[in-house]
Amino acid sequence: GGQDEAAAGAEDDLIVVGYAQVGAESDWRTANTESFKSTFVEENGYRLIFDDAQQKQQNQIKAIRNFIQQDVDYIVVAPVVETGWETVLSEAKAAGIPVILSDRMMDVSDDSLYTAWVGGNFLKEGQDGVKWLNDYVKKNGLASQELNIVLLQGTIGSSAQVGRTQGILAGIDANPKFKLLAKQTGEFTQAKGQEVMESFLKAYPDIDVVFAENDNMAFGAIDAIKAVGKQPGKDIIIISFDAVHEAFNRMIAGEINCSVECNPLHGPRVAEIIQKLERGEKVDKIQYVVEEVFDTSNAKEILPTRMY
Amino acid sequence: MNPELRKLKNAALALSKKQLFLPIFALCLVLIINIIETPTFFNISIQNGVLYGYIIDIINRASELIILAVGMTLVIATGGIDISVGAVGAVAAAVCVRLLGASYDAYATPMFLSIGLALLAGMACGAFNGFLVSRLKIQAMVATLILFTAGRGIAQLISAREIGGKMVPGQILYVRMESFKAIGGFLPGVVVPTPVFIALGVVIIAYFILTRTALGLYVKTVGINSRAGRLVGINSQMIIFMCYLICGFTAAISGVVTSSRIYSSDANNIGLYMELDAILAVALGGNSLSGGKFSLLGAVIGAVTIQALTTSLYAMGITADQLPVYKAIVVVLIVSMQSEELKRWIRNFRQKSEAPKAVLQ
Amino acid sequence: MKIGNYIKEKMAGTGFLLFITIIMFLIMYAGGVMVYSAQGFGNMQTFMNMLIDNAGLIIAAAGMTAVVITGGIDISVGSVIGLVCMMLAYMMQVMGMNAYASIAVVLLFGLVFGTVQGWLIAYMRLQPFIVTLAGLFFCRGLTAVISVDQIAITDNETFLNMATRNIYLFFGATVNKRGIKLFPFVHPSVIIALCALVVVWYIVKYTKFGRSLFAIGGNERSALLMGVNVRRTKMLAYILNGFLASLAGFVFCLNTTSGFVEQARGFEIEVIASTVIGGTLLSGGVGTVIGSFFGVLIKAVIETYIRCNGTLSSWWNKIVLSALLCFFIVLQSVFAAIRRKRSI
Amino acid sequence: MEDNSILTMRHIDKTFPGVQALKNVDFSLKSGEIHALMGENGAGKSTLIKVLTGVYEMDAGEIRVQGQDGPVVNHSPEEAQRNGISTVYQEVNLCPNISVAENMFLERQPLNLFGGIKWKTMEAMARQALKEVGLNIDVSKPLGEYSVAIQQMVAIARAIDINCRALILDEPTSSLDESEVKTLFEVMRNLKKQGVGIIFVTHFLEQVYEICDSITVLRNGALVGTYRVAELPKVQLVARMLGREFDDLAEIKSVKADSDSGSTESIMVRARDLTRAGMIDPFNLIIKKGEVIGLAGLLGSGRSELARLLYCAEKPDRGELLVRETPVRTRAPIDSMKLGMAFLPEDRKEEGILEDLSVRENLLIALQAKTGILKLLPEAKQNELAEKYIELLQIKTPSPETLVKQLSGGNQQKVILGRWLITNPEFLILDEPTRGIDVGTKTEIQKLIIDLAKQGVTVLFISSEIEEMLRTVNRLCILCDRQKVGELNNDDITQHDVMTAIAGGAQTHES
Ligand SMILES: Nc1ncnc2c1ncn2[C@@H]1O[C@H](COP(=O)(O)OP(=O)(O)OP(=O)(O)O)[C@@H](O)[C@H]1O
Ligand SMILES: Nc1ncnc2c1ncn2[C@@H]1O[C@H](COP(=O)(O)OP(=O)(O)OP(=O)(O)O)[C@@H](O)[C@H]1O
Ligand SMILES: [Mg+2]
Ligand SMILES: [Mg+2]
Repeated sequence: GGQDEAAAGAEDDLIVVGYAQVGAESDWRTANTESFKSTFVEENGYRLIFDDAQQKQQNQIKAIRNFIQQDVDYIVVAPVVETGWETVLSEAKAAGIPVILSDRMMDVSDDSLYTAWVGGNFLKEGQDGVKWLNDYVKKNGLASQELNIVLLQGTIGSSAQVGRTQGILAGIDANPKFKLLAKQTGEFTQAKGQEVMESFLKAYPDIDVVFAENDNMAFGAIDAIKAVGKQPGKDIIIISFDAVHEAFNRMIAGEINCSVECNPLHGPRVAEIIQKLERGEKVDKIQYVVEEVFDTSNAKEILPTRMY
Repeated sequence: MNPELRKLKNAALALSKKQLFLPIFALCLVLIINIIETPTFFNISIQNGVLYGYIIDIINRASELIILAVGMTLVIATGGIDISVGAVGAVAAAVCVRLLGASYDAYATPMFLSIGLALLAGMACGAFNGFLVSRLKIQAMVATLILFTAGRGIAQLISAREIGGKMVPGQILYVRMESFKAIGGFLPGVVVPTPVFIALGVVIIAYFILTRTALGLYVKTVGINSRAGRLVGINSQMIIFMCYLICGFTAAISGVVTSSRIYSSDANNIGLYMELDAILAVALGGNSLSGGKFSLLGAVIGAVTIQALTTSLYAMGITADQLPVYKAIVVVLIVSMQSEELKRWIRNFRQKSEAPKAVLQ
Repeated sequence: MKIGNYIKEKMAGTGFLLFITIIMFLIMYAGGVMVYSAQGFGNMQTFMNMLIDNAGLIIAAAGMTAVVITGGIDISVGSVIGLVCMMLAYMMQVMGMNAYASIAVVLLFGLVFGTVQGWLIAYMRLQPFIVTLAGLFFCRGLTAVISVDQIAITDNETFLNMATRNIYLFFGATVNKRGIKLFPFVHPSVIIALCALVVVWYIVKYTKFGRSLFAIGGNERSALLMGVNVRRTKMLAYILNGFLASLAGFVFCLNTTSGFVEQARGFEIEVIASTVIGGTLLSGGVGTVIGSFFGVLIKAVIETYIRCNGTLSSWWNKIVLSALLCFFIVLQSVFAAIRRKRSI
Repeated sequence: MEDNSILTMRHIDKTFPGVQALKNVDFSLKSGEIHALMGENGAGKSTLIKVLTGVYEMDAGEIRVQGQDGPVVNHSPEEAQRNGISTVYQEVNLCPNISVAENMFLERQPLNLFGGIKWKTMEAMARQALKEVGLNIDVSKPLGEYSVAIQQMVAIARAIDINCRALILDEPTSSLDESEVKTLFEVMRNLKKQGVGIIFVTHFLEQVYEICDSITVLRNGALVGTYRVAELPKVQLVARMLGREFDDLAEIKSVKADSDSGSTESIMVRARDLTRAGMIDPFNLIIKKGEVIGLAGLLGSGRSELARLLYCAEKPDRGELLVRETPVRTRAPIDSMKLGMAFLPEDRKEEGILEDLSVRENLLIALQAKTGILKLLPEAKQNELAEKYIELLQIKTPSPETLVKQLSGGNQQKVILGRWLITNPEFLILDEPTRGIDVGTKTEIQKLIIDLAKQGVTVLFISSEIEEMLRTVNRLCILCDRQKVGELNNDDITQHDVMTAIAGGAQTHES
């Protein structure tokens, strides 16, 4: 009704962006939220409507419907899961609101339902992890010997898990010297990671390498390893993902050998896209954020520059 | 007259002791299956100065659950339920870790002070629940639902870390001082994990209070018929309130232990879904969730059973996400084993039934 | 005058809680319209969204009400819904089954599952909470057994049509910034939900079975002595609920068109909460299906508040949400207390 | 199967853990007869009925029902109803949460074409059926909002309304008073005319002789015999029941004679304008130390409420209460207990017994509460006290550890009485203490009351049986329509005087 237009009129200059965030389940997520909140501020000509889905897809769907009613200019979604967006995205489309995805991909019947996607390349991250291991063994002349590897997977079905697992397994298969003993989910949490690692250590006395699909599980694994009197980082090589603040401390302490970055700072990137769209330019659908690999060698100097 | 009455009484007592028989039996069953599956299951060795093996794992990991079960048993005995224990644990953990601070060489706050305050926080939550249930007569499950949701929010709010000059909540805070890990790990020179001692302590104290004071009797009374209880001079509201208070306290203890295990406060995951296991433990202990009679030891055994189940299923290489299927089946088996109805059927099967039709129990 | 009497009648007995629930809803909704009109709270569609978003919840809550009235509880609904979504997704997407066939299968599953739980509770006299807790574990696990991947339903035209078809109302249209005229609409899921609601309401209020539920909840022993077939009735209650849970799952799937392990985790809590907000006593014997419906709507309103606010961070979201919930429940209990005084 | 007998039971055995409730009992009911089932508390009356109606399954024996050749076994009350047996069980067994009408027509609701319940019709039918038992109440209200007595009448109305060949009434009159009993008897006579057979359990001998044709006596679960009423004088009946010669009236008279001397002048309790809205209007009351005062009145006249206010089971709206002339601000029952009060509530099931606790715990809970949560009574003392009072009150229980819910109705009542005696109170409030108690014990209790009075204990005694009160009390306080309308000193006044007093009170109240 009239009020809407009035309200809209008052802030015509501001671009209204609705961001449906997953939750605050990890430091990575919090950093990601921060990046959006600090990017889409009035100074830069935006008004951000933030919605936290508490890790529940149905909440996110509700949020998007609400954004449509709030008549935002752009909807940005960091999907809880990749699937199940047909219904609500078609509603957004009917209302003519462009949808931009962040972090996770969406698996929908026609991909005109969303305009662009910004995020990390989990597959590549996985591959980078193994690549680092290959270099490492070459450097340390271990290339000749067999390496027994275990894999702590993330919450099954999350695209980080899917992508990284895929990348890692591919890498392991590629190298005949690498032998995967077992893989099990640690649900991205430290406690579970520790519990699973304990059972691994009991089942397989001679583990050489641990891949942990996020840092928190790696922390758990480290404790489990210490508990059996081995030295994480020396007796057992630990490779983790995300590269959160704490992970750097661990690399400096030499407990984690390598952590592959998963860059949460999507805000600026999304802003770019929106600006392009405002200018009516064409944007390409898939846009990866830059991600690096850190290890014990460079952890110390990088740490101060980290935002999360 | 007297001596034979005595006999009858002893017989009755023996029967009431039997109440624990089935839970224990169930536990043994779970363990026995293990030997068949994994022969090494009962091996206990000493590795770098501490006991090591599945059994130790079970007892160690069961500790938090046992501690929770103690509080939950009381709450359930009053005819209530507390689904907020997990979240309350997270709050306590957050308070504790935030106070301890994140440095390698010294705590921001002395360890015992911060733990004490954490426990206080837990009791505050318990008091809140107790107030809603006993004073405002709000249904337990809904009353505790409030902290079940809000709790984790509060915990996140508390666990804030300074990033780029401003405090950002919702972080995972880490404690670096080794001495804090002792609570969830090992005391120097002790081969048994500390949580086991803590759990033991909680159980013993609770047991002592329940048997040396009339609290146990009062709780039963309130759970059976609080109106009648009031007329014989029992302050039902007070008793109920106390039970929730205690429950909050135990929740806090388990929260602190967990946070010490991972020497961090992970607001989202500490004690996640623990409430369900705690309730389950109480039930596996042969307790009725509708209040009244209760058995503390039963609940403790129940708790151990659950952990034994989990650990052994892992040992059998069942993946975490499929584990619930087996858990469910075993649970159903155990509780049906304890069901009056089954006993009756068996009795009928053997000979004509003696007891009144269970329809009326 | 006549209305006055009518209200008095409603105020009497258990109708009272229902009455205040409805009043509260109206007040809260009006408040929302006033405060958040700029956020489009006043739009017809906002209300429609409450129905669309919560179609599954409405059905599940109706079923839960029936069970809770007997003094029981079913905390397996969340997992059942998760499992049903996974089954649908798997059957249609992976096995390429026909939509109607798959729906029939899951509804049948609901019946069977309800029967098993009902039998264990009514005939084995196991505690409802524990049996359904096992049910919760079982279904969640089974979901993972079927598949640990996220399966999106993207190929099955029939199903997607069901999911995305809009049924328009021809009034209350709004024009958005981009000048697109939007008529308020609902999806078929809402129609299904409302039909289910009415049916259950009728069953509970107007059938022998329905009334026996209340008798059992009031005093199982007396009900038995009065000639109620307690066991059968209880079992039927859980069968009904099992079926409705699976129906809710289907409706839920229409909204999310996918299946994955974490689907609808913790949903049971929402169901129970809305049921209780709707004035149903978990101690049994008291409750109305309509009440539960309004319970759902009240939850929806509270959530919409928070969405419209649009600044709350994860933690404040949790805290504010439960604070509002707390406020409401306390208010309700206060009213109830006042009334208790009055009646005596 | 005999000529016109509706149902016959032969060689019925029933054992519960610890007790054989029924030993080889025979029983038969003819059409158009009212058959009294008599016996002490715990004799097995209710059990026999429950076996007959399929609540319990019997261990041995057979039941035959007219029209069915071959023995029938009722597996549930539902089935019994289908076999034409309708029952009012001891204790009200209705659902408090659903409306009166629903309680009456549960499982028999009038249905429309779509299997939907016709509410209006049902409520009309309910109103009609209740008129028959002289009850005129709002049938759409939840049953729980009415007093025990009314609930009892509803239960009876329900049983009668189920048209049946055999009607079973297990102690229906225990919570009724004269007028209701009269109407009930009217109804029973009508049914009798229609050829219905009625089993009638009661502990009121007069009632038996007023309405019954034949009597079956049980003792300790065994059949003593079946007699025509005419052939069995009261005294012998009692003798048969107790298994010893016994003349209650004589004994009591003698006791009563010297009981007046018990009262002294010092005042125990003084109530000034005590009141609670909807329960009882403001009243003044003075109770002297060591006296026995009775409250007389019709149903819903406010006797229980008056008692409850004195004990502070409910908080008064206004007025003040003085105990030993010192005003008290009692807030909860425990405070009253501390002042030496004790209160035996009217509703045994809802406010009395703690079903799942043992007899011992039930006996000692009050004393425990009085001693405080921190001082748990030592095991030895508990057993000693428990056994003492089990003997004193002759409570029939296999052991002190038996769950109290497994005792017979009357024995449960004794347990609660014992619970309060153990606290040896100075002011004992008894609301219907003899409800469901057999003749023998009843007189025991009456004597007990008087003895207590002698020892200086003050007693407030409520009973729907004016006879009984006249035997025990020094002073009667008359209530009517929730008002105190007068007092009578108990010197050779008759039941009639009391009734007129009540009636008079009613008139003054009208004008
Ligand atoms: N459910 C039960 N479990 C165990 N024992 C029982 C049960 N019900 C009754 N009894 C025992 O059976 C005996 C007979 O009980 P019953 O209720 O038939 O007595 P009654 O004749 O009805 O006495 P009253 O006049 O007090 O009602 C009693 O000793 C009682 O303890
Ligand atoms: N729970 C209740 N709800 C509503 N009214 C009640 C309730 N309890 C008692 N009353 C009313 O209070 C009045 C006094 O009840 P009370 O029970 O004291 O009567 P009474 O003299 O004890 O009769 P009896 O005990 O034989 O039923 C009655 O009119 C009754 O209807
Ligand atoms: Mg009886
Ligand atoms: Mg009374």
